[in-house]
This record gives sequence, C-alpha cells and structure tokens, in this order.
Amino acid sequence: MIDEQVEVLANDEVAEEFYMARLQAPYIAARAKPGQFVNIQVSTGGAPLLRIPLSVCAIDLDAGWIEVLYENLGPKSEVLSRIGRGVSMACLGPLGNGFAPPPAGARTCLVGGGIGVPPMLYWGSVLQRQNYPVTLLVGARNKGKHLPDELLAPAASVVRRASDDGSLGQAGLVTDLLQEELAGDAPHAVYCCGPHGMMRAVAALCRESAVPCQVSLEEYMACGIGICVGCAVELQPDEQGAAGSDYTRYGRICVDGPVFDARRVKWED
Amino acid sequence: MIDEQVEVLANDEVAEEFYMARLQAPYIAARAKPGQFVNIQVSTGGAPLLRIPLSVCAIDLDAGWIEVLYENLGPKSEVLSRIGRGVSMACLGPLGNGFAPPPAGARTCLVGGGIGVPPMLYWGSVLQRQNYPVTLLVGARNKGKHLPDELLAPAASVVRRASDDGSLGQAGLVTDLLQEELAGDAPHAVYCCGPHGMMRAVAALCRESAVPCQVSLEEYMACGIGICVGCAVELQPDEQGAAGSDYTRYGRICVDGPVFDARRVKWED
Amino acid sequence: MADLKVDFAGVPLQNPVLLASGTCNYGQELLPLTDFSRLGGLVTKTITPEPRGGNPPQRIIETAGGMLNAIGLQNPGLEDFVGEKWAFLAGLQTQVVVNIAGFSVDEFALTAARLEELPGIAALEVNISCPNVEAGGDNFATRPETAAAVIAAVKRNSRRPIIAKLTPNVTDITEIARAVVDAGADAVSLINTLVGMAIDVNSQRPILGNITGGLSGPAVKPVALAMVWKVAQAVSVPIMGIGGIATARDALEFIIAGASAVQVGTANFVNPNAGVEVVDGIQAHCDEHGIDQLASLVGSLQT
Amino acid sequence: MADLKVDFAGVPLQNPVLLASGTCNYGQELLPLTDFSRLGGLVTKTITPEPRGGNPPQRIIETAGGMLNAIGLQNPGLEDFVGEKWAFLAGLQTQVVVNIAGFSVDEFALTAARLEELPGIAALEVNISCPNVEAGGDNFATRPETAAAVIAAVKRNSRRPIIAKLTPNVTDITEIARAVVDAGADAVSLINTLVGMAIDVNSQRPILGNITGGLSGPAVKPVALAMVWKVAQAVSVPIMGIGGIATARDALEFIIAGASAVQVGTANFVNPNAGVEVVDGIQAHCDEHGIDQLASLVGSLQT
Ligand SMILES: Cc1cc2nc3c(=O)[nH]c(=O)nc-3n(C[C@H](O)[C@H](O)[C@H](O)COP(=O)(O)OP(=O)(O)OC[C@H]3O[C@@H](n4cnc5c(N)ncnc54)[C@H](O)[C@@H]3O)c2cc1C
Ligand SMILES: Cc1cc2nc3c(=O)[nH]c(=O)nc-3n(C[C@H](O)[C@H](O)[C@H](O)COP(=O)(O)OP(=O)(O)OC[C@H]3O[C@@H](n4cnc5c(N)ncnc54)[C@H](O)[C@@H]3O)c2cc1C
Ligand SMILES: Cc1cc2nc3c(=O)[nH]c(=O)nc-3n(C[C@H](O)[C@H](O)[C@H](O)COP(=O)(O)O)c2cc1C
Ligand SMILES: Cc1cc2nc3c(=O)[nH]c(=O)nc-3n(C[C@H](O)[C@H](O)[C@H](O)COP(=O)(O)O)c2cc1C
Ligand code: FES
Ligand code: FES
Repeated sequence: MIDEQVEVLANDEVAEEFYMARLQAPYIAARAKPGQFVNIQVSTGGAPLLRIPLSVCAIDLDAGWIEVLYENLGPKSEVLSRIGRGVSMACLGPLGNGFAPPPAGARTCLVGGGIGVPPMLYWGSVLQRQNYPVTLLVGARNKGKHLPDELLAPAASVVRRASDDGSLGQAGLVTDLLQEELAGDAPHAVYCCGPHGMMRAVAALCRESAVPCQVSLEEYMACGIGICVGCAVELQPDEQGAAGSDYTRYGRICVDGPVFDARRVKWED
Repeated sequence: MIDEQVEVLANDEVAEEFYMARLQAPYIAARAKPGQFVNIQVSTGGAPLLRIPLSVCAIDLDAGWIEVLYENLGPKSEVLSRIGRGVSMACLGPLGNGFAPPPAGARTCLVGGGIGVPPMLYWGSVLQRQNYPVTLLVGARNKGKHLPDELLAPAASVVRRASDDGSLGQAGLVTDLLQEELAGDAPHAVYCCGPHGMMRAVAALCRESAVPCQVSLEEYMACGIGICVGCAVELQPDEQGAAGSDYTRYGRICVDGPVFDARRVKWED
Repeated sequence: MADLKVDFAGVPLQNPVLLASGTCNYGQELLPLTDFSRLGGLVTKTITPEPRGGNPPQRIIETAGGMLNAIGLQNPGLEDFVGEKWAFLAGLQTQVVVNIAGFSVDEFALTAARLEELPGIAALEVNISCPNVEAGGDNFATRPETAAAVIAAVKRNSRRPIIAKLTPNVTDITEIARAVVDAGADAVSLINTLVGMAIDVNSQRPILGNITGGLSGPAVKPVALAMVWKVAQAVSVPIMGIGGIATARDALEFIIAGASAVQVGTANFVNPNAGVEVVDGIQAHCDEHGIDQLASLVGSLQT
Repeated sequence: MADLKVDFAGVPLQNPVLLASGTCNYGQELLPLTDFSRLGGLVTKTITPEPRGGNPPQRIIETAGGMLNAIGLQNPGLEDFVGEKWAFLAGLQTQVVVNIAGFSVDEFALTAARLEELPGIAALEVNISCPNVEAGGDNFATRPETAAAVIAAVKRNSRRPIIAKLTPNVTDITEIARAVVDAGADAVSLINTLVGMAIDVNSQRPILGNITGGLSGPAVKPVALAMVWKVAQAVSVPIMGIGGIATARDALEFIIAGASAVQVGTANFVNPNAGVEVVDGIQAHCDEHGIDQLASLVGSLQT
C-alpha cells in the first residue's frame, strides 16, 4: 500500500451520472485484488477535505492502470467527475482485504446494486478467467442507472438485471432475482455489494438457503487505513473475539473489510 | 451594479504569474468606469469562500466583454488562474467609484506598481482617447513581473519602467521616476495604484510638489458592496465629516473608494 | 405550496429567513441586489448609543470554510440611526429587527428606551455577545448574571419582543439561555461568532488589527447547530438559529434542531441574494416532501 | 540548517511535530506510509482502563473545512495496551506520548500507575476533554475543580511529565489551564474538538450515531490558535498546539502564538505523511528566514 500519485487517463460518463475514471497507477495496478479499494484525494484546496473511497473496478497490469466507476451523488464525486485527463491526484491503495475465493469449480453468483456494482465487475472478470461459472445480478433504480452491456459482459457468463420501475430487465428488486437463483440450481457462493438494506436482504436469503455469502460493506470513511476508527460495523457477538472485550464489538470496514462473511455482521437495525 | 453571470472567453498568462481574463459581461462592460472593480466568485465549492476583487483593466463595449489582469499570489487568484474558457462565474460589478477626471488639457501621470497596474491601463486608454497627454510609470520587482509593451502602449504616450533589480527599465523604485517627472515639466494630475508603501510615498511627493493626486486603495475585502464594513481606511481628521462623530473615522474602500484624493487618507501607520 | 409563515415571539414572519446583524448593514447597499419583500426580515448592524469608528484594519481574513472579522461595531450611533437610517428601513416591505449594544447595562437600557419612539420596529435583538470590542472576546453573554442584568434592563424599557443574542464562547450555553429567559427575554438568537485568530508567519504579527476576531461562515455551522439543539431542549422561547447558513439545507438543519427562524450572515458577502435563495430552497423542500406547514418542522429532530 | 530541537517539559523532541491522539491509532497502520523517525513524536489513541467498543455508526461526517467525529474512545483497554500495543510502539524511533482517560478520578490514577511499569513512555497526555463519551460533550475539562482533581491524582501516581489535554468548549480556557498547572501539570495541550452536530434533513435524524460529535480540521484552526495565544499568556508551562494543523505555515502560527510543540490530527486522514511534510516545511521556513533555533520563534508574536 502506498500513496501513489496517479494521472487521469480518462474520465467519462458511462451511464446516467455514472463515471468511469482510468488512472495511471502502476503500483496499485500490480497489487490490487478484487474487493480492494483506493482512497483518492480529489481536491488539494481543502474542499472537499476528505478523500473519496472507491472500489477498484478493473486493472490493466501491463499498461499499469486501474479503473474506478463512481456515481456523482455528492461533493467528492462531483469534484472528481469534473477532473480532466492529465490531472494528477494522490491515490492511496490498494486498501482493505478482498473477496475470499470460492471452492474449486463452484457456481458463483455476484449481486450488485447501484454503486455496489464496480467491485463485482473486477471480481467477476477474475473468476471467469479462473473458469468459475459466474452469474451477475444487477439492480438499479431505472434503465438510465444501469451500466451498459459492454461493461458487464466481461464479468459474467449470465447477466440478469432488475429495475425498480421495470424500465430494464425484470421489474422489482435484485433480491427477487437472487431468490430465483437460490430456488433453482443454487449457486455455491454469493458475493454482494450494494445499499445496506439490499445486503442485509441478500445475507438473509443466503443464510436461509445455507449458501456462503460475502458482502462488501460501506460506511462513511475518513482515512481508509485504520487510523481514524470511523468506519465501524457491528459484528455478531461470537465474532467479536476475546470474551469480555468490548473493543472488538465494532470492526473497521477499511482494514477488517470491506469484504466480510455475511454471517459475521450484526445486521439488525 | 448587478451580480452578472459571466463567461470566461480567455484566461492567459501575460507575464510571470500575471494572467489576463476576458469575461463576457455585457451589463458591466456597458457601465464600468476606470477605477471601478468587480468581485468575482471563483469557486462555488466553498474554498475559497470569499470572492476576489479585481479592477477593470479594459472593456469592449460592442463585444460586451471586460478584462481583468491579476497576479497569482494566493488561493483565490490561483483558482481563478486555473479556470478555462467557457466556464461561468458570478461577477458583481461595477463596484466603487472611479477616477475623477483631470482639468481640461492637463498633463497626467499614471503610476502603477505590481498588481496596481490594471486600473491604470483602463484609465490611461480613456484619458488618451480624450486627448489628455498621459505618461505611465510602471514599477515591478524584475523584468519577468513587467507587463509586455503591447499591453501598456494603448494606455500612454510615454511609458517608463523601473525594476528593483534593474532588469528592465531604470534600476530602482517607480517613485524615482515620479520624482524626475515632478522635477521637470510637472504633471497637473497624478493617479496611482500599487502597494501601500508606494502609494504613501507617491502621495507625499505629490503633496510636496502641490500636484493633485488620486490613489486607488486596497484592503482585504469580503463583500465589495459596503455591507461588511471590513475594508476600512483611516481618513484625515478633517475629512471625517461631522465633528464629534467617530463613525466616519474609517471610510469603506469598496463604496467610498477605491479611489481617494490622496490628501483625504491618513497615511501614518 | 407549503406555508412558510412563522410567529416569532409575536412577530409575524412571512418566512423564517432573516439577514443577520452586521452582514447587511442598514439595508441600503443591498437594495439593488436582493428583494427584501421576499425575506422574513433583516437585522440591522449593531447600534450603540454613541457613534463608533471601529477597529483599525486589517479587519477581515478568510480562513478554512469561514472568515474572521474584527469590525469593532463601527456604527453611526443611536441618534443618527433614529434620524437617518430608520427612514430607509421603515420603508422596506419586510420585518426589521434592530440590534443594539452598549458598554454598560445603562447604555443598553437607554438605547432600548429611545427606540420605543420609532414605530414599526419588529423586535430588538440585544447583542450581548460581540467578541470584537476588546481583544480576547469577553462580553456580557459569557456570564449568566451579566447577561440577565442587560436583558432585564432592556425589558423594563421596551414593550417590543426582546431577542437576546448569545455567544458560543461559553462552557454551557443553556445556562446563559435560561438566565436571559428568566430575565424576560422573549426569544434567543445564536450564535454570534467564535473567538479566533490568524497570524502572519513572516512578520510574526497578528493579521487582524484587533489581534483576535470572530469566526463565522460554514466552518462554524456544526457548532452553532449543536448549540441550537441544546438550547431548544433547555428553554421554551423561540430560537433564531444563526451560524454558517448558506443554503436551504443548512437552514432546514437549524429548523429541525429547534430554531423557529434563521439568519443568513457571512453568506451575504459571497452571494448578496443568498437570503432569497434560502427561502426558495425551503419552499421547494417542503413542497417536495409534502410538508404543509413549515412550523411543523421546528424541533422535529428524531433522536 | 536551523535547529528544530525542543525540550518539551523535559522530553527532548528532535522537532516540534507530533501526531495527535486518535488520528494515528497506535502507530502500526502508518508504518508503511510515513517515517516515524522524522517526527518529533506520536500520541497514542486514548487508553481507558477497560476496553471500549465506542459509539454506534455513523461516526464521521465531513463539514465545511473540517469533520465531525464521534468515535467514542474505542480502544483495547489498559491491559491489552500494556501487553500488545506497547511492544510495537516501544520499537519506534520517535517519542511516544501515551494518552489516557477514565470515567472517574480513580480510573485516571490507576491507569497512570499501571503505565509506570512501561519504560520508554515519553509523557502522559491526560485526555480530560473527550466530547464523545456522552451526547452534548460534557467532560472533566469543563470545570477547573474536576480538571484539577484528575491531574493531581495522575501526578501523584506518575513520575512522567504530565500533559493535560484541554477542551475548547469553555468560557475561559485560561482558568482551566491555570487550574491544571496548579494541580501539577507539566504542560498543557489544546485544543481537543469543538462540540458540533449535523442533521440529515430528509430523515430528520442526526447524522452521527452519538447525535453530537467533535469538530476538527482546518475549520477550527482560528479558534485553537486564539486559545493557545491566550493560554501562553496565562501559564508558564509549555504548550502543545493542536487544531487544524495541516501545513508548516499552520504549525508556525501556533509556535509564534506560544506553542513549544504541535500536533497534526485530522490532516493525517487526508495525507498520511502530513506530519513529516510539516517538519520539512518548518525546516525550510527557518532556513529561508535565517532562524537558527526554532525555539526562538516560540511565543514571538508581536502585538
Ligand atoms: C470501501 C468503499 C468502496 C466504495 N466504492 C465505490 C465505488 O466503487 N463507486 C462508487 O460510486 N461509490 C463507492 N463507494 C461510496 C463512495 O465512497 C461514496 O458514495 C462517496 O464517498 C460519496 O462522497 P460524496 O462527497 O460524493 O457524497 P456525500 O455527500 O458524502 O454522500 C452521498 C451519499 O453517500 C454516502 N456516503 C458518503 N461518503 C461515504 C463513504 N465514504 N462511504 C459510504 N457512504 C458514503 C452519504 O451518506 C450519502 O448518502 C465506496 C465506499 C466505500 C467505503
Ligand atoms: C478594489 C481592489 C481591486 C483590486 N484589483 C486587483 C487587480 O486588478 N489585479 C490583481 O492582481 N489584484 C487586485 N486586487 C488585489 C486582489 O484582490 C488580491 O490580491 C486577491 O484578493 C488575493 O487573493 P488570493 O486568495 O489570491 O491571495 P491571498 O492569500 O488572500 O492574499 C495574497 C496577498 O494579497 C493580500 N490580499 C488578499 N486579499 C486582498 C484583498 N481583497 N484586497 C487587498 N489585498 C488582499 C493579502 O494580504 C496577501 O498579502 C485588488 C484588490 C482590491 C481591494
Ligand atoms: C463582518 C461581520 C460583522 C458582524 N457584525 C455584527 C454586529 O454588528 N452585531 C451582531 O450582533 N453580530 C454581528 N455579526 C455576527 C453575525 O450576525 C452572526 O451572528 C455570525 O456571523 C454567525 O453567522 P454566519 O456564520 O452566518 O455569518 C457579524 C458578523 C460578521 C461576519
Ligand atoms: C477521529 C478522531 C479521533 C480522535 N480521538 C481522540 C482521542 O482518542 N483522544 C484525544 O485526546 N483526542 C482525540 N481526538 C482529538 C485530536 O487529537 C485533536 O485534539 C483534534 O482533532 C484537533 O486537531 P485536528 O484539527 O488537527 O484534528 C480525535 C480526533 C479525531 C478527528
Ligand atoms: S476509514 Fe479510518 S479507520 Fe476506517
Ligand atoms: S468589502 Fe465589505 S464593506 Fe467593503
């Protein structure tokens, strides 16, 4: 992990308010595993003050770049969306753990919602290269918020979509699609990233079906490297380590995650 | 005076860390007098928070643009220097008073130092058009900080330069040049804008020679329109208005100036 | 269209947005740049019994997300205000709150009494909290006894609603709020500025002529909001929320925390039409969220 | 090359820049990203006698020029610190100040006593000023008596230099500073965070799980600087300046105002090498300005 000075090679809108930035980042590209993220300083002028954490969405080892895919929904992502080619930024990474590999030959199912899709794209493409069968379920509010086919295709052999308003794919939630998958030829491993409520629902479905599930969690972050203790997630009591120690009640998502076995997380709330 | 949404038509470096921005600003262009200024919001993201006050340096009434000439020396000017063509900004103006015209046929001498030169260029070009003889004295640290001839030429029939290190024009201070002018065929009116110390010296020289002198003052500004009462300049006691009223001890540079008769200003400090 | 009307301590406001004292002077300068008739009101720059020249420059410096000022209550004095400034203010189609200060309890009391003669003043805001009249920022509002003494004296001399303007530079602002309410304040406004400072590292001198100044702007919003929330739980008079408000969202945070009205201060320097834009944004928010009466949002924070 | 050495209450520092408590955890995570041997030192995250889980999320939110945090002193507790964390810290080529807190005077005293057993601790910083253990931010440092009681008890139980960490959420910080110095503090550090708050206007809920949090970062620098300046005039012990320091210029402002050393806090989250860059910048400033001894700048403000 280093704080790499990276150059913006491209930064384009790929869906409604979704941007893909390609960053020349040879150090990070050589090391980033699926599920890991970077923490990017989008402004040196003091506003926004904090960095923006973004999952690695793709890498090119030879060319030495990484891609991040992000939605413009607040000050940090807005500033980033206006940064042009050639600009340099500080980019800390790769950060966090990554997805744990499935057992050999396992049928895998990747579930992504909204800004949770990017890590799935990198993970799916790696799984495919390792000859795992991959089904990708993608949920979004509407057609405009769905990423184009060419971005999803490399990540899965089967891509299924759901939208809240039915404007693309099945009408309804991505968890409806997962329920169908679990009811049929159930996957051996589920990987999920998306809004908290969606991840909770996915975790519950997988638990019912006794399918292992890993979730990539999000929480507001300052440092991304474990020093602020801000990105807390409450863990199940039996996962909290040494009995009687309250210290391990909350995990730090940035260093203990962002990927957690769904059963370790205390979902209630 | 309005808060005009202006578009950047050009923004280029014209000397070492000096930039000239041309702004499409038909309302302001139609009204701005020499010595007036504008207050520009260079960022809507909150940093820098306050606007930057800049003198009007040139206008094109027909094309509806104004030009401002500024040195990159801190957060606000730095952000402005990085703004490209086509960007829109809020620009409040025209603000303040302006230079009071000299008596008919007067020989005029304009004295500018550093970032005080811009208002002199506009004033000189107007005086020339009205057939006043204009001598422009310009001081700068060194050659790199001197503006190119083509920018100064339209503002005066005679341009004389001084630099601290002698790298362009006479070695020494611009006040040396003024002393020579006053000693010879003395001007009938002096107009001056530059660092505080320089303006104080110019005011003193003119007072000794009994030549009327107007100075365009600067002070740190928030609003530029008289509502913050931040841009205070202490006035001579007999210029402070109603006897016994302390209220008028300080003038507001943004609305009572920026141009003051040099004799009204209390220079001691 | 949501109804934005507020009754603030008996003063009917068409909407809850006022311009803060010292950030709109006495109104004149803003006339070409904003529409006063769209605002809930404005609060005049502080008036003291005698004219004041204020502090030597430099009076202002920008800081991260905010600014320091040390104006030092430059103002034309009570008689000039009554004779001149008021004529203009009285003609505005908005509520005018007059902000007053003095250097002794008597000065506050005399000023309030004299202003009784001017019909049309909506309320008095009593500035017991200016940090810029002496370096370091001490003032009446830092102790419950002195704060209460001023408010009681003003109250005796005025039939108008009295709004006590509080300082954030205290250990427990609820203690001061309770003291002024007990002394008769009809409302409180908070916060005035936080004491702050900036130094020129090359000259090794303070940047401000007064050494210290008052910090305002977006930087102080979180502090102001926490204080409004605490005071809302401590007193039952209406609260005027002030501190870093630049957008409708900022204003709504204060209203949800317990402010019945808000004041826009430093933001006026950045955008002289900020107040009206805050009004428009509040209207839009209420309409989008199906809020019929803005008043129902006041103090609605769910903790 | 200017000499940046400082004697801070008996602790020799190679330069005046430390990392602030709670912004570098217990050092490990920063090892790949900064060079501790270039720093004056680091201050550990607060240790309490018992392990603490801290507050429920959301614990952090960015604000204009700063951030709010409500971590709630999540820490492994005294025994785990002594047993595990210290082994790593003891190996660092820099001064390590251990920051301690408790929920009673006895807890502070016991913690200090237990830490006597660890050789190599440079000093204890006594956090009497955490605003995040209960909503609203009350703590020991808001009253001179409670502040003094804690410091006196710690002092009795420790031979190390004792640095009392003060809160800015008080009417007169010099009163608290004098009280802790009278109680035996060898130095003071200030400021801890300002109590602040943020609200989600759509859900009408506080953004932080603890309702209020502590404001830090560049936004608070002017407030911190004014307090350091005032305390420097009130006490004669060394001062550790803290609050919004991100650049060498910021650090120099504090030093000129009277701080013998400074701590870099929130800036570490933005740039994990910020501390070392501040050191380099101070060195460059001194060299450019012909300052031989940094110590000569301490308290050099000309007013
Ligand atoms: C490990 C990790 C990986 C992420 N990967 C991606 C990604 O690949 N693509 C992407 O678009 N987004 C990703 N996010 C979320 C992204 O960091 C936030 O949306 C972003 O910080 C928003 O900042 P903002 O200033 O643009 O908006 P803000 O106004 O700060 O926030 C907009 C919304 O996002 C929430 N939010 C803000 N910051 C964070 C944060 N740091 N973590 C979680 N939620 C936040 C806010 O509560 C709010 O609802 C990731 C977050 C984490 C923690
Ligand atoms: C009426 C008026 C007209 C001006 N016209 C021009 C112009 O045409 N061209 C030009 O380059 N500059 C002009 N200035 C000065 C310019 O506004 C400042 O240099 C600018 O605000 C600096 O801001 P900054 O953030 O870039 O630098 P800062 O870091 O804020 O300041 C850099 C230096 O400039 C001083 N300064 C900062 N702000 C102001 C201010 N508002 N007024 C005076 N001094 C300030 C600071 O004390 C410091 O020494 C004018 C100022 C005024 C008041
Ligand atoms: C330049 C300036 C001058 C001020 N003058 C006064 C004043 O005369 N009387 C007063 O009560 N408050 C005064 N204030 C304080 C504001 O009314 C307000 O309480 C404070 O600035 C916080 O709000 P803001 O962050 O929106 O500016 C002044 C503030 C500024 C910035
Ligand atoms: C996330 C976070 C956690 C903190 N934790 C502690 C702590 O455990 N103990 C303590 O004494 N101060 C703690 N502080 C306060 C800092 O040490 C420092 O006093 C304050 O943040 C102001 O400095 P800054 O603006 O440079 O961050 C914490 C600050 C932050 C931002
Ligand atoms: S973001 Fe700072 S500890 Fe995780
Ligand atoms: S800049 Fe605000 S009164 Fe002049």
